[in-house]
Amino acid sequence: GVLSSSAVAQSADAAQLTVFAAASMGDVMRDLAPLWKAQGGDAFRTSLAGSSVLARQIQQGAPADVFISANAAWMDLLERDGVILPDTRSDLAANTLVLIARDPKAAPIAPGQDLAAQIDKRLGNGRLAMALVDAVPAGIYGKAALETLGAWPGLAPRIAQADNVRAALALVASGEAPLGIVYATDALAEPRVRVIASFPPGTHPPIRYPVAAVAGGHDAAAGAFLAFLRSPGAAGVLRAHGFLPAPER
Amino acid sequence: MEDWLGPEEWQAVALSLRVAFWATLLSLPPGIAVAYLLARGRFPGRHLLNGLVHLPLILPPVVTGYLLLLTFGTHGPAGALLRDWFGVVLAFRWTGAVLAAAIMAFPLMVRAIRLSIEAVDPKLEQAAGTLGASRPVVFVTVTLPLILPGVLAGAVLSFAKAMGEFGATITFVSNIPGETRTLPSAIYTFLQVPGGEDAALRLVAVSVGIAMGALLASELLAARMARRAAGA
Amino acid sequence: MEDWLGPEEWQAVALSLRVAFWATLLSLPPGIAVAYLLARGRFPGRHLLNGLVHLPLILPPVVTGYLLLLTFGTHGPAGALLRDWFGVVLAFRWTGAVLAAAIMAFPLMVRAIRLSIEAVDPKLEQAAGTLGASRPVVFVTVTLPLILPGVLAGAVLSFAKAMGEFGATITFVSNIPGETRTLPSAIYTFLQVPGGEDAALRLVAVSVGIAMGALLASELLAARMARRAAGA
Amino acid sequence: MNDGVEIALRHTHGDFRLAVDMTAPRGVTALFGRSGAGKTTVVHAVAGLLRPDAGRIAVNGEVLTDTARRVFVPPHRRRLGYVFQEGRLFPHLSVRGNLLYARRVTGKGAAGGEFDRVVGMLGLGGLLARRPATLSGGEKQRVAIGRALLSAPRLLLMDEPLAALDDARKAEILPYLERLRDAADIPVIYVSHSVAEVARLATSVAVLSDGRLVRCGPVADVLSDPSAVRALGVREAGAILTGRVAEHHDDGLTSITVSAGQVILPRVDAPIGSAIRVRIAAQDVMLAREVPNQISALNILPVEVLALRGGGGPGVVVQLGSGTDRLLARITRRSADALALAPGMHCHALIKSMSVARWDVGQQAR
Amino acid sequence: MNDGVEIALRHTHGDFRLAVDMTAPRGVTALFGRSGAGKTTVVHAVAGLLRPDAGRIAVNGEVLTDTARRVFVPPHRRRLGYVFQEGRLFPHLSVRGNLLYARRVTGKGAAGGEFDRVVGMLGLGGLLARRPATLSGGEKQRVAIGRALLSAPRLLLMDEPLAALDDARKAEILPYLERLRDAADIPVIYVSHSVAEVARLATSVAVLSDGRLVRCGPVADVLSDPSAVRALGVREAGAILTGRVAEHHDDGLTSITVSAGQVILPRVDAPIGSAIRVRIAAQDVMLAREVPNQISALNILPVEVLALRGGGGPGVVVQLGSGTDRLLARITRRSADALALAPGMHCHALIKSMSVARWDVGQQAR
Ligand SMILES: Nc1ncnc2c1ncn2[C@@H]1O[C@H](COP(=O)(O)OP(=O)(O)OP(=O)(O)O)[C@@H](O)[C@H]1O
Ligand SMILES: Nc1ncnc2c1ncn2[C@@H]1O[C@H](COP(=O)(O)OP(=O)(O)OP(=O)(O)O)[C@@H](O)[C@H]1O
Ligand code: MOO
Ligand SMILES: [Mg+2]
Ligand SMILES: [Mg+2]
Repeated sequence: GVLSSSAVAQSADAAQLTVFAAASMGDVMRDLAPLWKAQGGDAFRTSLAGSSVLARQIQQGAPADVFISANAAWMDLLERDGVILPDTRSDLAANTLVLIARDPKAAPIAPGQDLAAQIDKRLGNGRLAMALVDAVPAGIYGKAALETLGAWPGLAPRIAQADNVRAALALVASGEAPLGIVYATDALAEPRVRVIASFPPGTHPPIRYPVAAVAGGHDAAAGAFLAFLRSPGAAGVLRAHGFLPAPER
Repeated sequence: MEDWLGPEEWQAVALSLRVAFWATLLSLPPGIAVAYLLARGRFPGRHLLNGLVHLPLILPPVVTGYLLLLTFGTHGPAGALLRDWFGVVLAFRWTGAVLAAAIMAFPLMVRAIRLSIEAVDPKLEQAAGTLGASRPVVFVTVTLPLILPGVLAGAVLSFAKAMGEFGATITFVSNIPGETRTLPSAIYTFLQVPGGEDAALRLVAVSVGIAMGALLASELLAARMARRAAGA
Repeated sequence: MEDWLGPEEWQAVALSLRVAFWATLLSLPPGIAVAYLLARGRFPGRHLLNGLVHLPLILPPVVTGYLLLLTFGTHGPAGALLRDWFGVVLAFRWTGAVLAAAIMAFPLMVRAIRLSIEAVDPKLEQAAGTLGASRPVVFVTVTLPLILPGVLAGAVLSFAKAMGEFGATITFVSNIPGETRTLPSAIYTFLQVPGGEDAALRLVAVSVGIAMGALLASELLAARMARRAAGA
Repeated sequence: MNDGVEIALRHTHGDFRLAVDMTAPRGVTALFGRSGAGKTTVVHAVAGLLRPDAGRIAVNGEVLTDTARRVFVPPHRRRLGYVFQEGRLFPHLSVRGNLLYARRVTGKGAAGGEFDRVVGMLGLGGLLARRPATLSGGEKQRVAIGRALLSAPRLLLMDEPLAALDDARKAEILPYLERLRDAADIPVIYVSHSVAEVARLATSVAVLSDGRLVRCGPVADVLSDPSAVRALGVREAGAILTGRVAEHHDDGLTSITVSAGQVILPRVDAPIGSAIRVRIAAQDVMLAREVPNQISALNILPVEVLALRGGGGPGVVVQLGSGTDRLLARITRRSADALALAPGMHCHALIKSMSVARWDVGQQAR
Repeated sequence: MNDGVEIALRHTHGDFRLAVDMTAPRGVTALFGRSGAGKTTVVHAVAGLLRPDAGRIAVNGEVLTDTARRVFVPPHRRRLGYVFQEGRLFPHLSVRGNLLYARRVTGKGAAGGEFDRVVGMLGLGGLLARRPATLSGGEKQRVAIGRALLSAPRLLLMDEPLAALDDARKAEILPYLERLRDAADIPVIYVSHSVAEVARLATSVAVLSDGRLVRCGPVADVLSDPSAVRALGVREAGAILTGRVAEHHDDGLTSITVSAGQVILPRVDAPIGSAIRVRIAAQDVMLAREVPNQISALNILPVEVLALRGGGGPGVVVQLGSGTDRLLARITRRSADALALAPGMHCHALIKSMSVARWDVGQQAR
């Protein structure tokens, strides 16, 4: 049974659309599927992994038609290498960076308060959970924000870097770290943590999810899918998961 | 049960079983051969071969996956060769997941079998020689039956590792449902999105259940072999 | 050389060595004990113990890391106990990396040692018994010396795995330069950013070099033990 | 009886059934029997390497195994020396390490002088640094003997210890075992296929056949019983004379006073007056009605025919009374007829002194 | 010479040096020597399990090893049957699987009838389904013998094959080996500690001591040579009489015509007229100047004293001419003096018929 049941998946259906999407887009992609189908689209399949992994695979000839990245740098690289179709590139959504605490009764930090000082104070001896500050986008944005706030030199040695945002979230949720810096979308779904501050947009480069069609893929289908992603229905799904509409470039 | 896991999840279970099965089966013959060479061979490149076999253990899985992607990917030299000559495509196919799992599990399998070969008394092999058996025949009729417990141990380690392998697989063949989304990839997918822990936990349970079943079966089989050898 | 790798990278190398060393060393005694129990024990929970030992192999490393976090973290039951009773803190410390590496490598070590124990002729242990040696003494004076090759094999597998372990480590103790940033974590970091391949490759080379050295040393040591046993 | 080893066993191995009740008294008990008779199984049970289905084993009154009372002393607390049928040397230890193993693990064991003595007797001096893998078959067996002897046991189990050794080496080892038996006064259970080998040592003999005990008793009784001839094998039948050393002659011979007179043997290394035992194989005894002259046999004893027992073959076994001792003679039926042998008849037994093998002479066990 | 096994070896194992040049002709060559003398090393070299430092080994003219010409035929192409000193049964195969191994791997090997015959002789019928782990020591040895016999070898190497067996079993196996030797006409190299065991079989004897060959030659010559007594051990000295079966008597005895007259033995299972060999141990021969009357010894042969050889001890070995044969007698110096034995003297040898052990009687090798 095991062997025959999966004969379905024998090989990539020539006409089937394949979307390579950053892992954090997993939920969104799942909720988009019925919507796309309702519009008359054929079933598509999504490969979810870290943006860097997907980007490298696309570089190496992966059968992707559409790439949704959580990281502009990788999309830039693909664009430079000519692996994606630059004309089809746009930003799908935006996100914000928030400070979360484990303590459910933790007082929110009012927009006027000195964020850096508050973090320093509330952290105490604990660690600040972030994604890898040199490698993973959430960490890179977070580091930029802390630098802007002038808190970086003091906090750098007290940061626990996880390999992705979800792991950073888990560090706070499990009580391992009292505070963490994650995306608003992640904080939204974790009941054990509380958002106590948002980083002002100006403290870090804008958080964008670029999307583009991959060269050599099913151009027509990819184009239709990209259009669908910009449709109000898709925007609604994104919003429901906490993403913000991307400002026009 | 059908309700407990969604169809995509069942697909991942089936795929993982398939991948682990083939990875184990296909790596057995080379695993035995390499183990024999390392245990008994006295050729110059021995230490190099030994190092090579251990590489997947030493490297972070992502690196192994990346190297596989560069070698066996669509543009990789070995990948192109396999495709043009044998019509075998590994990149982004479940066959590639088999390769990744097999490579990651290979050092474990080889070590287990090698230890068993080293424990075989060469005097028995000598005795078989005096009875007219050439070296290959000695291997098949004496050495192999005697190392069966080690081969079984190697196979089970390999299977378990193949069921759990994630880093190299997702890096090499990505995470495509029905094609390369194995159980660990599915678990990862759930863990990456808010609120996916429950679903992940269910898959972990399935994965553990399967592997434990295989483990138990192997233990019982080994016990039976031991009993038979003791003459009961 | 100093120029070839930056100070942070040297730090990662030193840390990885330290972690792999301690992970291997500390898991040897429990590894031998568990292997002995599994090979020779006939107690009811045997299959359960066996399954437990194999869990880190079966589970995706991230899951293992997550479970470690829940158990040995500051708020985990075992973590609190260790801190309050022994003053040992694992969370975010290199000691935690040692634990993660040890746990991930444990099934490999146990299997290797167990296979060796199963190859020891119980008749020799019986003979030692008739000469007045109690079971623990028999173990230390007969079984242990006879399984040294297997223990060595287990240690080397364990060391190699500890050098390569990434998923469980970063999930459990995250990536703190100088404290928990092991070689694989550093490599992973480089691989995440476009153009980081060269730096990653340098670290991979260091990692492979170290592990190959350990491997070669273990092979030579094993060959010497074999020669001594053969009486040369 | 509290002395010696009491053995009562019931055990089943597949088709093989063992049912033995016997006592091995102080001294050496020889365990005989054909291949597969159950000898090793009995010894294993005594050593505690086998838990019998049912049974009781006690050494000098101390219960080691009693299935009814659920007593089972583990092997390492039984304090016994076991020479295994198949060597079982520790491959990772040198010959020295093997020999000193018991001392190392128990802190007890033989003292240094004893070590040198055993090493010398067994000819292991040049091998001490070697590993078992490099030893010849006989060398391995000698190390195994030494290892058991040096464990200062209170019970010695020897399973065909000398099978792989040449006669000259046997002749060196047997007197040592004899001294050990007399000095240390420990029970020894000695499995062998050769009566000649153990007749000198043994105080008792037990004969196993198909897992059952067919004969058991003092060595002189069993060996001089013509009905035991079949159980022991024709070549092995013989009897034991007990006597005392009377005189050592200049030409290398020794006179022994036995109950019926004197016998002369090649030099016996025992002081004058010491009690010794001489085994005389049934096949080495000739009978004559008159004392022959001018013959090379030095030993001629007056005997009385007690019984004749024939088998299917051409031979008969004649049981003879010689003073208070018994002798066996195995001759052809034709000769018996020619001599008209009959119970009650008096005649002469001719024993070639040289046919009394050196190691058939032993100091009598107390 | 192209027949038989030519062996020339130089080899060093640590301190041990082997230097042997000998030929084992067709028939059985007995290899004697004390423990550690190098017997197994020689046999290993013949089997191809040892590559000697230097040497040449040829069987019936076919070179198997020649270090000078870099010839080394691997063991599996040497077509030999090897009974190892330590069994080496395949633990994963049943007794039947072990016995049939050679047939399975070579497609050749003994036919079905032979299988039944070997199984019957070795008493393995009830054990065929068992694994070696459950066999007794002697049972293992019997399986090892059967395995080698059933491999249809052109050369048989037997390293103390009967050491673990009782006399009754030996008496069953030896006639089989004898038939094999005569029917298959293959060279056999037979390592043993017991001259009695192989005197019946052996055509030649080679005696090793410390890695060197000290005696080598036809069995009758070596065994009747008083100077070999020391090399073989005192108890083992003896000579071989050759003769023909003359008559089978009703009382179970058989008359044998030898060059000096007749001897009477327990029934010999050979047709009248067949040539046989009788081993007479030196210790079983008495000398008398007159023919005694009324004595149970049936065999009295006229002999001439050829030589007397004394050692340090109280015994002397007397070499006797008996027709065209030679006999050895081992008696005390005291008796020799009493009888005033001297070369050239004529006297009578008394041989107890029963002391000629059954298995010392063998059909003469061609
Ligand atoms: N690897 C080795 N190193 C040193 N000495 C060795 C080695 N192998 C064998 N020997 C020695 O070579 C000698 C001959 O050994 P071999 O096995 O031929 O003796 P053997 O005549 O068969 O004796 P036995 O009757 O005891 O079996 C022995 O003294 C043995 O100790
Ligand atoms: N596990 C088993 N299953 C079946 N039979 C067994 C088992 N173990 C032993 N036996 C049988 O028990 C019998 C007694 O064995 P044991 O080893 O005591 O014989 P032994 O008298 O020592 O013989 P030997 O002189 O040949 O060593 C043998 O016939 C053997 O085949
Ligand atoms: O080698 Mo891993 O870290 O178990 O995928
Ligand atoms: Mg036995
Ligand atoms: Mg030998």
